[in-house]
Parts: sequence; C-alpha cells; structure tokens
Amino acid sequence: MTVLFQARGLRKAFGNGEHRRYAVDGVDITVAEGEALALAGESGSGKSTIGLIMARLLDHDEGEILFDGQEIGKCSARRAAQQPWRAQIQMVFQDAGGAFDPRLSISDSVALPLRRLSHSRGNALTHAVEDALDRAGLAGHLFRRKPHELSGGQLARAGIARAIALRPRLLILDEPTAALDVSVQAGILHLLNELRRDLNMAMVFVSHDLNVLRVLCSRVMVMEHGNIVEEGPVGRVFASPAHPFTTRLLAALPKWPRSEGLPHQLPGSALIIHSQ
Amino acid sequence: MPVLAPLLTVRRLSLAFALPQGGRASVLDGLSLDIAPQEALALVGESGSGKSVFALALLRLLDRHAEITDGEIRIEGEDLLHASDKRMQDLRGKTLAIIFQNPASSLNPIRRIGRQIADVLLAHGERSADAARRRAVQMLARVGIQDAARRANAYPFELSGGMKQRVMIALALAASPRLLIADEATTGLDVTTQAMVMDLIHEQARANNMATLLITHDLALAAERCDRIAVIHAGQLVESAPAARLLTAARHPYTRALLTATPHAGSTLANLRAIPGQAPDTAAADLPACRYYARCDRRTELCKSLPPMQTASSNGAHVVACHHPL
Amino acid sequence: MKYGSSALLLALFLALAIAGPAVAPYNPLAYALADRLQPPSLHHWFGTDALGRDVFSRTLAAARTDLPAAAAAVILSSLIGVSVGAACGYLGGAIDRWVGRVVDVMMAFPLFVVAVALVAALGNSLTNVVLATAVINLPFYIRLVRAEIAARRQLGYVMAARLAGCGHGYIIGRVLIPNIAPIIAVQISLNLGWAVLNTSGLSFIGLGVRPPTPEWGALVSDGAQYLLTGQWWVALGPSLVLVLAVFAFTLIGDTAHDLFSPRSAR
Amino acid sequence: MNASLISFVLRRVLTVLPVLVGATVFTFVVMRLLPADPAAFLASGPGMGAADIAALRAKLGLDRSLPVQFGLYAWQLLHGDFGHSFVTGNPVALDLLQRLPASLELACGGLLIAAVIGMPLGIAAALRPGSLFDTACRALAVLGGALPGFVIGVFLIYLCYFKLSWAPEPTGQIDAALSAPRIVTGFLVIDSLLAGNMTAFASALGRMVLPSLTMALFALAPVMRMTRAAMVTALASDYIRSSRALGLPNRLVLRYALENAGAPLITMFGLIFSYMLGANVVVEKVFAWPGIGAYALDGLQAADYSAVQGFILVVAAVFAAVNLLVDLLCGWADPRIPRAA
Repeated sequence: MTVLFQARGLRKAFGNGEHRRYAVDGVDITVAEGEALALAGESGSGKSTIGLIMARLLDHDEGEILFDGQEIGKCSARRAAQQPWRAQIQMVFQDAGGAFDPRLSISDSVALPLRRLSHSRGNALTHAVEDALDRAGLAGHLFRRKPHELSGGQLARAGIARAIALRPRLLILDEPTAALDVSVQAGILHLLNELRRDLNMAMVFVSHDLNVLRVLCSRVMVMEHGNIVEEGPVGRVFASPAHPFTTRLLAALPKWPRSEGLPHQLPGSALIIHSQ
Repeated sequence: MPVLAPLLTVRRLSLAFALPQGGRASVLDGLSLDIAPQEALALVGESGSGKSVFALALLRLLDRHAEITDGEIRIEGEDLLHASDKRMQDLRGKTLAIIFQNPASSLNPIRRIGRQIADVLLAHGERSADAARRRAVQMLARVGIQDAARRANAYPFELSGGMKQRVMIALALAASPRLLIADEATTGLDVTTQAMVMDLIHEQARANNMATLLITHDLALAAERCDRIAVIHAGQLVESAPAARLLTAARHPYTRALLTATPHAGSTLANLRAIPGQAPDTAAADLPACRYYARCDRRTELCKSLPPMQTASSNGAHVVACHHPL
Repeated sequence: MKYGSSALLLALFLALAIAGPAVAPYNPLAYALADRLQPPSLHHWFGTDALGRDVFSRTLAAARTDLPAAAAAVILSSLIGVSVGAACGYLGGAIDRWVGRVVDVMMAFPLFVVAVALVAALGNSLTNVVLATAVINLPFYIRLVRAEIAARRQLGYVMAARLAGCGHGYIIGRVLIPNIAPIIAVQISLNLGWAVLNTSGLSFIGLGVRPPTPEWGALVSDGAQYLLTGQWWVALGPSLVLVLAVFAFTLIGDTAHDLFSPRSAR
Repeated sequence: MNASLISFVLRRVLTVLPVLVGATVFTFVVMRLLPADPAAFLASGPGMGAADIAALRAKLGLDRSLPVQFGLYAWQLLHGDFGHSFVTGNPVALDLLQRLPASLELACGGLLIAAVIGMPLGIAAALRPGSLFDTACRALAVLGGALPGFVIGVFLIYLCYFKLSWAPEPTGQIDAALSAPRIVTGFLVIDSLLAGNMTAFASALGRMVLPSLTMALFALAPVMRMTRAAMVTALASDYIRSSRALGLPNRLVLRYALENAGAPLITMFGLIFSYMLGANVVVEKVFAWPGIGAYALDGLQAADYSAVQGFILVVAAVFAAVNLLVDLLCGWADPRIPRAA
C-alpha cells in the first residue's frame, strides 16, 4: 500500500490567554492509497478539527503535512484554493443541508468545482456533472432541484457527488450519516464503499458512531482530548481494545443480543439471547 | 410482568396538523398502546414518524395548529383529553414528566438550579419554601451531583454538560411522577454520556416504581434499555412486543427492514440493507390505508384499501398491524 | 395583502416623484397673493399657503427633493456599509475589532448631532444633509452585514466553495452577499423610510433645504406657523403625504422582514 | 464571585473612553473645517489690521501644529472650558449645564410613557402571536415609526392647545408670568415641588405633557416592536417549553420569560434613549423648550460654533453614560454577562 497522505506532530489550539486549549495535541496520521480509515472519538475530541486540517480548510499551529510525498502544510488554508493539489483532496460535510448554496440548483453546485479546478465547460462539464450525480445514485429528475426540495438522504448523495466529481485521491467525510435515518444510512454506506473501491479513493471517516465505522473501515484511530489513544485494524481494536478509553467507549454502546449473523436469516434457528 | 391495570391507556389516537400553506397532515392515525406501572416501553420510529408529537399530545402541549381528531388517553383511569387546563397543569410534573432532546437547554439560563427545582416542588404541593429548597438539594444529590448544597446555588452555564443532563432529570423527577417520558433525550449526546443518562433514568425508575416511555429512533438503544418496544411508521403503530421477541421474531415487514438496516456489534456491510423509498407525505390526499405500502415488498391491493387490522399473539403481548405479517 | 398594498403605495410615490411637475395643477413657485391662505377646495386640493402658492403642487414637487435625497443617502450608506461589513465579517481579527470600535463611536452620535456638525462645518446644503443621513445609517449596515456574513462563514457551502478552488472575492461577492441580499433589501427599504424622515426633520429645523425649494419638512414647518391662526391645511397636506411615504417604505421593510426572519420561514 | 463583577465593571467603564475620545476628535475636526477662520472672524471689528489678527491667532494657539492644538483643546475640555458663547455671553459649559435637565426631562418623560404603554402591548402581542391583536399592534408600530416627531408635535399643539385647549400654550417650560423656583436639580417639575410652589409645579407639569407625549409617540413604535421580539424569542425557548411541561403555573412561566427578556430589553431602552436625544432637537424647536437641542440650533443659526461643539460633546458624554448604565444593568439582569466577558 503506497502512502498517500502523511501528517506528523499536528497541533492546533483555540482561544488565548488562560482559555488557550489544544484541540489537537501532537497527532500523527498516515493514509494509504484507497484505504478506509476511521477517526473515532466523542464530541470535543478534536476529530473534526483534524478533518478540517487534513482538507486544508483550517490552519494548524505545528506539524508537517505531506501529500503524495510533497509538503503541502506550509501553504495557509486561505491560499489553499489556488494550489495544484486542491482538486486531489476533497471533503463531505456533516450538515448536508447547510453544505449547498440555497440559491443554486444541485447540478450547479456540483458543477462549481469542475468549472473552477478542472476548467471544463459546455457539454464536457454537463456530462461530468451528470456522471457524478448518477454515480452517487441520485435520480435524474432531482438534478435541477434546489437543496430545500431534497430529502436528507438525497442531499447526502448530492454532497458525495460533488466531492467525487474531481476524482480526488483523498476524501474526508465528517459524520457523513449522522443526520440520516437508519433506513437511508445503509444505502449511503454501501455507496461510499463502492466509490472507494471503484475510484481507488482513500477515505477518512470522522465519526462518533462506532457501529458505522466498524462496517465501513479497515483501520481505526481512537481519539480523546486531542490525542490518538489507540490505533489498529478495526476487527482487533473493537474485539479487544487496549486503551481504557476505547474499552469504556465500546462498553457504552447499546448491547445487541449476540447472535451468529442476523436474527432472521435462518428461520427458527435457536438464538442465544444475551441475558439483560 | 404481572398484569396490572395499565398506568397509561391510549386508544385509536388520531391527530392532524393544519399546515401553514393550507391542507392538513394526519400526523397520528389510530394509535393505541398501553404502559403498565413501572414498565419501560420504547416507542421507536424514524424522523417524521409522529413519535414526538405523540409525547406532546400526552401532555397536551401541542400548539394551536394541532387538533386531536379521534381517540382517548387515560392516565390512572383519568381522561386526559377532557381534563381542564388547571387539572392538566397539576398532572404535568406530578403524574407525567418529560425530558426533551438536548436537555441542557431546558434549564432556565439565568436562574439558580436549586431554585428551579424548588419551583417545581412548590408548584406541586410543597407549602414551605425552605422545605422546597431542602428537598431540591436532596434531589440533586440523588441524581449524583456531588456537593449538592453548594451546587444548588450555581447557574446552568457554570455546570458541565453531563451535570446539566443530571439537573434536568432532577427537575423532571422532583414531584415524583408516575410516568417519565424521554423524548430523544440522549440523541446527539456522546455514547458515554448517553449511557450515564440512561443508567440514571433506569435507576430512578426502579427506586420510585416509575414507568418510563423512551422515544427514540435508535432501535439498539431501545432493545437494550426497555422491556417492550412499539414501532411507529408515518403515524401508524405497526408492531409492539417484548424487546427480545421483537428483535428475534419481528412479524411486520417494516420492523424487519429496520432490523436489517441498523448496524450493530454483529453486523457487516454485506448484511446491512437500506429501506427503499421514503415515509409518505401525511398531507397527501391519496394516502394508502397502510402507510408502509409504497416501501413494502409484501404489499397487495388489500394493503392500499383496507386499514391493517391489529392481530395479537396468544398472550396478547405481541401485536402486529399488517395484512401479510411474516 | 399587506405586502401588495405597500408596494402599490410606493409605486404611486415613485410615479409622483418622476411625473410630479407635469401633473401638478399649478406652478409650485408661482405667487398669487389674491387667493392667499385659501382652504382646500376643488381648485386647490390642499388649499394655498401665505403667498397664495398651491400647497398640493408644492407637495408634489417636494417629492422630487425628498425621494432622490433619501435614495442617495441610502445608496451611499448601503454600498459602503455592505462592503465594510462583509470584509469585517469574513476576515474577522484586527480589522473587525477596529471597525467595531469606530462603529460604536459613530453610534454615539444621533443623526441630528452629526447633521448639525456637518452643516456647521461644510455649510447648509442638501448634499450635506444627504451625507449626514448616510453617515448615520452606515453603522446599521456594517453591523447587520458583519453579523450575517460571520454567521455564514463556517457554513458548509462556504467551505465547499473554498474546496472548489474559489478565492475570497468570489466567496464574498458571488456566494455570501447574494445569500444575504434579501436581508439587506429589508434594511434598505426600512432605511429609505428613515432617510425621508431624517431629511424632512432636518429641513424642518432649517438645516439642508433653503427656501423656496419645496421639501416636505420645510412645507410642514411653514404650515406650522399658520396652525395657531386656524389655517390647519397648510401643514396637513404635506404632513399626510410625508407620513404616507415613510409608511410605504417601512411597511415593505417590516413585511419583508417577516418573510425572511427564520421564525416565519418555518 | 464579586472579583469578576468588579473587573466587569472596570472593563465596561473603560469602554466609555473611546466614545469620549472619538467625540473630541470629531468636534476638533469639525471645528477645523469651518469655512471662516475663527480668528479673522472674531477680529473682524473695525480698525483691526492684519497684525491684530495674527496676534489673536497666536493667543488662540491657532498658529501651532494640529496635534498641539488638539492637545490644547483636549486640555481645555478636561477643565470644563467649552469656550464662550457670544450669543448668551456666558461660558458654553454653564449654558449646557442649565439646559441639560430640560432635555433629559423630555427624553426620560417620553421614554417612560412609551414604556408604560409600549411594553404591555408588546408583551400581550407576543403572548398571542398571529392574532388580530398582534397584527394590529404591529401595524400601529409601523405607523408610529413612520410619524416624524415634528408632525406629531405640530398636530398635538393644534389639537390639544388650539382646538380643545386642554394643554397650555406651547412656549417654554413654565408660564412666563410665574417666577421659576430655585434651581436644585434643574428639573423644573421637581424643583417647584421641592420649593412647595404648587402653581409653578402645576404649570411646569402641564407644559411638559405635550412635548413628552410627542417624544413618547416617537419612541412607542420601537419599544413595542422590540419588546415583542424579545418576548417572542424568550417564549419560544426550550426552557419555557419544559417549564410548562413541569406544570409550573402560568404566571411563573411568564416570569421566567420576562426575566430572560430582561437584558435584551434593557439594551433596547439604552438604544432608544440615545436615539431620542436626537429627536429632542426637533421637539425643543416645536415647543420652544429650553433644552440643549434648541441651544445648539440657535448656535448654528448664529454661527456660534462653540455652542454647537459643546452640544456634540455633551450628547456624546450622555450617550456614553447611558451605555455604561445599560451594560451594568445587563450585567445584573443576566449573570452570564459579567462572568463571560
């Protein structure tokens, strides 16, 4: 697995004077090509801050950032828009509704990055926009709709379409399914997994929902108060957590009766109901 | 669970909202369910299913656009729908209490927490202000706040997030209600805080033989924390059963679909499946009799025309409303 | 309904201002001492003033002074206010703090104080009154736009625009300001009402417009003298028209405000 | 606990400084923009040659560099020397001190009446959003907002004095025939009461009615609109919904809302009060009321710029004092403010 993204010694503080607090306090992250990495932690753990720093939307105080072997941390977030690697790193936001300019139709919003960064125009642009929206599983008659006319699930798909339109090599997703109903969430998780496989796109999932991260990612980094407390393959970390915080996090998850596979797959199979 | 007279009885409750742009949305359609004393019932449904409207209807806190078109609600035998406003005011807090989503913002930001709890006690029978203040400090201690006497003088903004959740629970339990409704009370909270809040509610319920109604979209949370689960879809009760039974032998297609869509400890991406389509617009004129019709893979013409009849299991514990249950 | 009626009223005033002189039954400046101080009649709808001039024609002509003056003041203050506010809201930091401090000081001076000072310094002319009205309204725009932009700066679609390679100019000009345009429009319509109020108020106390230029405030001021001798109509006509004009502007502002405020949008 | 309160008070007092400094700079710049050179103007008496003008310029310090002039000017101000008014002949500071109470009397009286009428209406409208009463209040507020102070004043005089003769003649604070009571507070109504001079008291009070009513009508619209907005926000909050759900009696729920609307309401009154200081000028002209506004207007007409300059400084100082008072009251009304600042 070739290393695509590497950050070392990331530190970021907010507030000044005695209120100064390190949201990110010395974090190292490595993401391989096409990998699905989970960044797990509770609110206030600094996971979203790291997401913004990786997407170069937020300046960090210390630490270096390498993308494809090239140092990109020195350039400030304000000037990131003009950098050659801008199209290579994209992000999907938690509040899908707030992620779209209320005045523009969905296809116009998806066209914006294509127009600005890949300078495509006319038919090529329209084709690229429609391809991205199709790939994200959005129905054609929704393309010209305004954001407030779409459901939560449709907006999530449109957000993903916009992010993959430029075929970035690294995609950061901040709580992609937190605002969605369970019935719609599963569809988005399948879509993300297919896109990652088909487009060989590395994805970093920032979330507090361990169950979602377990089904989607291969590697997990657990964060608490700005530090990575544990890191490793999802299976091992979730099965036998080493760090007390991870243990407490997993213990707090609502317990589902332990059963082989789904309760309903084998009609009449005897299931061991985990005593309450 | 010995069969006692139900604490709360809801029969055929139907409710409609007058929409600002005209038309009426029938948000609840013939909802019937009971809660036995000290029972922990979960009402599980997706956003827009009407579960929170149901909670507000129980407390008659709905705004003037809502109208209860049919049905009956009785608490300890007393008819709530026709109770006077004064009587409802007495019942709220003393018999029925509720905690809303993001409980921290339910505290009056500029009033000391001790006084807020004392206000509830004074509103429900406590005569002397001093006694009310003393009992308020005891309540704070009971919900696990250390140094309660000093903390009672603090303002909400001086407390941590977790402590504010505890104070809200102390407020709700101050007048020792018979039924505590938690309406998405832990949605958006961290998993560890959620566990603390649910433990606290469970512990207080057992200590004061109080029934609880957990309203949530999280089926896993409901399964772990409640004796029985009722599933609601677009304002219709589709199924209710003891928790373990619902998980292992659900009979309604929607409950089944929810189970296969909810990620949990044992699930993998392969066996996770989304539910096609969306919940119907309850203001639409051509609403099918069973509102899961558009998304159901077992639907027939019958489901469109005839409202699904509720059939109960032999001991009456497992009820399902479907023409073609699994 | 409310929205429609105020728009109609406003259209009437705009037509009045443009077509004023052509429509006026009499020449607003022509004396006719013979029919001095006549009460309202079919010939003179608003009656005549002490110099026998037709009050109705003068009120019509006054629209050509007041409305353009108000418009000029509002355009001036909104253009400067919106750009300064946008810069502060978007950039934040030192510029935001300093401008905030200056705005606080500017708010310390009620309109009449600034107008009195400007007129004292630069001379008694309508331009100075327009300048004073603009200066006074500036802080409202700066604070409004600064707050609205700052609130939206962290929103997803702004960050998405940055991800799409858009520079700050594009984000402020093509994303943020168009999204708050309706809110600015509400402030502009409210402001127009205030501007007419201010201009006429100043000329009522003799600042800005010098006789014989017809201006609503000045007309009411002339009329006021004759109130105590029973000729109520000299002041009534212009006052009614002035109040209606201000009412039309503020009504549109008030109704539009409900349209855009989150509460009513639900 | 009170340490943070003291530091809050001190910090707030400091915020007054920029406003005062800003005001001084503003008046200094305005004075320097004057078309006429003050020295030449003052020395334009018969037989005054170029040498005399130059001498006068030196005496007035006008020949020194601007910063020095500003220093001199500021120093004078600190000593209460606002210059002399050649219209009244006495120091501007004295004139303003005598006339300030008359202006404050109007502004406070007007605001008080507006509050007594406006707040209950605003609260009642907020309690019944969307009702006929609510829409009526809003329409009244918009209409009130559209009524210029001078139109209200003029027609009140016509109606109440000329037509119905309820109100006394609108000329000045007290009937010219009566002797003004000894000045204690400068508020004629109070001073006459203190002096036990009932006829003067009745006359002063009677004469105050119309001008304060004009100011009140002028302030009624913003008071009503902002009270309604503050109450609607408070009533729509989570803590009100949960206090109802806890069975608290309605009057306690209303009290919760009122307490939380306190800080925004106080800020609103501060804003409206300073806004009314401007309206004073017009009302004082209409009612020939001897306030600082009328004084500044006369100064302007007579090109007596020291008077105008003094007026601007006094208004800025009053505004700064009002803001400080508002900040402190907000700190008391909402405990979060002192601790968060």
